[in-house]
Amino acid sequence: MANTKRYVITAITLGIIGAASAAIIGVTNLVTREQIKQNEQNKINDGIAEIFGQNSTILNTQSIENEKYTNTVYFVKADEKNQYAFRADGSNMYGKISLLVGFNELNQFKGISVIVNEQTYASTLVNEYIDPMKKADNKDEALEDVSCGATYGAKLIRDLVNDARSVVMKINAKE
Amino acid sequence: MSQTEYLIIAIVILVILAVTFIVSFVLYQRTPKPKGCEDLKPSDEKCAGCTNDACAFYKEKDSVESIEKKEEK
Amino acid sequence: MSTFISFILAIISSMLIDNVVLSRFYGICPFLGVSRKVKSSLGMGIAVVFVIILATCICWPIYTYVLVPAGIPFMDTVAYILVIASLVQLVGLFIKKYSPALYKTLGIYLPLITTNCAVLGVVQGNTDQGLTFLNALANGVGTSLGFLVVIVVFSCIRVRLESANTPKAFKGLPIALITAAIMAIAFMGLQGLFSGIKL
Amino acid sequence: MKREKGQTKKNFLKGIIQENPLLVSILGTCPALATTKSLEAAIGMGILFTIVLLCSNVLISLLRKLIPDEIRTPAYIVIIATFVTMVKMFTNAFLPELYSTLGVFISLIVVNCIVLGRAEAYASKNGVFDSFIDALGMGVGYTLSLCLLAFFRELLGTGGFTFGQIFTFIPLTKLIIPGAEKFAISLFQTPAGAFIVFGIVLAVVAFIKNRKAELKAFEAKQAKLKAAEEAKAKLAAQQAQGGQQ
Repeated sequence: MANTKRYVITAITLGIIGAASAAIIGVTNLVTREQIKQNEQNKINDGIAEIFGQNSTILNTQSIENEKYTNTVYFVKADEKNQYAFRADGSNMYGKISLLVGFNELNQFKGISVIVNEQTYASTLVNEYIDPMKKADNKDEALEDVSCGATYGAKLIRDLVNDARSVVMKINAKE
Repeated sequence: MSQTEYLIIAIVILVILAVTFIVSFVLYQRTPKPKGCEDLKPSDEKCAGCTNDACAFYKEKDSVESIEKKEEK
Repeated sequence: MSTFISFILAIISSMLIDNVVLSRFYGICPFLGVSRKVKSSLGMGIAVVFVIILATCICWPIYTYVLVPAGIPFMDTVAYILVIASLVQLVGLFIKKYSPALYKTLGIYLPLITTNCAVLGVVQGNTDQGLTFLNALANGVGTSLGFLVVIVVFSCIRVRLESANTPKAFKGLPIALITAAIMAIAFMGLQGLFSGIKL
Repeated sequence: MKREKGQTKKNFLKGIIQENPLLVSILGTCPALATTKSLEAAIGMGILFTIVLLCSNVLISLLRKLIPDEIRTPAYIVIIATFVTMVKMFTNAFLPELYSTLGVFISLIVVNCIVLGRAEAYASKNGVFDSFIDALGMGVGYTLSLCLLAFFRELLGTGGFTFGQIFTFIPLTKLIIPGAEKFAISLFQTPAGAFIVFGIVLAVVAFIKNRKAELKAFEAKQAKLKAAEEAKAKLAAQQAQGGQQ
């Protein structure tokens, strides 16, 4: 008799602990969910400001479905021309990276900025490939010399930029 | 499959995980040590460097040493 | 064919270049504590390899197919620690019941693996970095083999360290840490191996 | 239970000096080596660790009579994992830079040997207030030792300290010793440097411990010598009295 009583008490205490922990996590989730979304949005706004200059505003966004991921295109109004920025996600054996790739109204490659960089060698990827692209004044030529490098890092960036270019082409064609 | 159904499935899986952990934990404690290993005391050769006092064998080691001390007295 | 090459490269990269103990710092507690005798560290290494591979195979699907669609990706740590702990207990149960010989060598380390930072570190790292399943598996295999290699090599050095006449204050752990630093420098040399690979 | 006068003070100081979790009982070394690349990250890690330790110690000592003995460890693991998830979500929301610099090591607090060790060794046996003080002492002791490691690693590695990268509400300040940048040994920013600094710090702690032990042994010998002389002197005095009678 005492045995089953002990089991009942154990089960109840574990149930209480489980319910209490679920409640704590639920409440913290409700409190922090908006803030985390806000942080994400801030990162994207900073990225767009970096590519298109400070006075750029986001007109509207459109989400694109393709076989790999669903991602958003940002229609940006910067110095009176509506330009496009596409957020491309990708990962290789070192980890995930998501870039915001900007194109001006003539579909020329305008700029790039890193939103999420979870790569193990995060700093080497940025120093070797992304910074030279940002600094180079002729953007398209900078894009070429990065994408000809055949290392894993360059290959990943080239794929992302090409993804972005194809999506923006499609949208432009439609309009 | 809307998100709430996924949520219910996720909670059920988490509860199953917790229950398997507790059941296996209790079963592991209850199963007797294999025949040849009753005397597997945490000899110093294996446990010397480890300072993880949360480990189950650590407590046995203390009890083993306390028994030896009693025998010496 | 190229996925097979990148799989092998991913294993070697997380085994030697980005070694779990010497450059990512997961699993220092068992690395410093248990590596006195070569045989005991080999036992510990094999137990960790076994648990890491099983844990990666279970935790990655749980994250992508259960937690993310349900909208609660923040519950990943709780789920992983439950998976790892129950894995350790189940493996222990299995060993206790069916193979006393294995229990004699490995039995003492199994409860230790739950508090081993390497296992949870790898599993959590896989999903935080958003790796695909193949890369996550390669990361798991490479990391555990790297852990095994480093812990066995370190225990060989440490056996000889006991007899070396180190200054009194450095005896024991401090001198082991300095040798680990030298090993870390050696492993750092391999850093640039893959960034130049032409694929 | 009679509370001795200095018990809370001793209980608090125990965590910092006698039983410092990192330098004396050498627990929780994984985050210690990894997050001490910069002083700010070490402070951040210390604060997060102390919060988790405080919450879990208090809750565990509250429930210590309810949780049956046989399944203590699983219940503790679940409680600690809950608090770590909570802390992770708060840092992700309010301190995103700290979240990205520490990365995986916030979730590694769950498997930190100190948290489970303190829960099992202390919180499951003592009252709520004692566990709170013990957790506070352990947390502060761990944070101080992390800052000690980070102080040396960042000073030697970059020649100075930068604040404001992680806690962005502080304006970005760089306290660089003038001219020290040229002599900065960047090895200390790499993992190998972490091992070296930790080894040397442990050696210094061991040296202090040996020195204290020698002092005590020396004093004990002195005391024994003095006691022997007194005994001889008393013996001589008795013989002198015996002689006079």
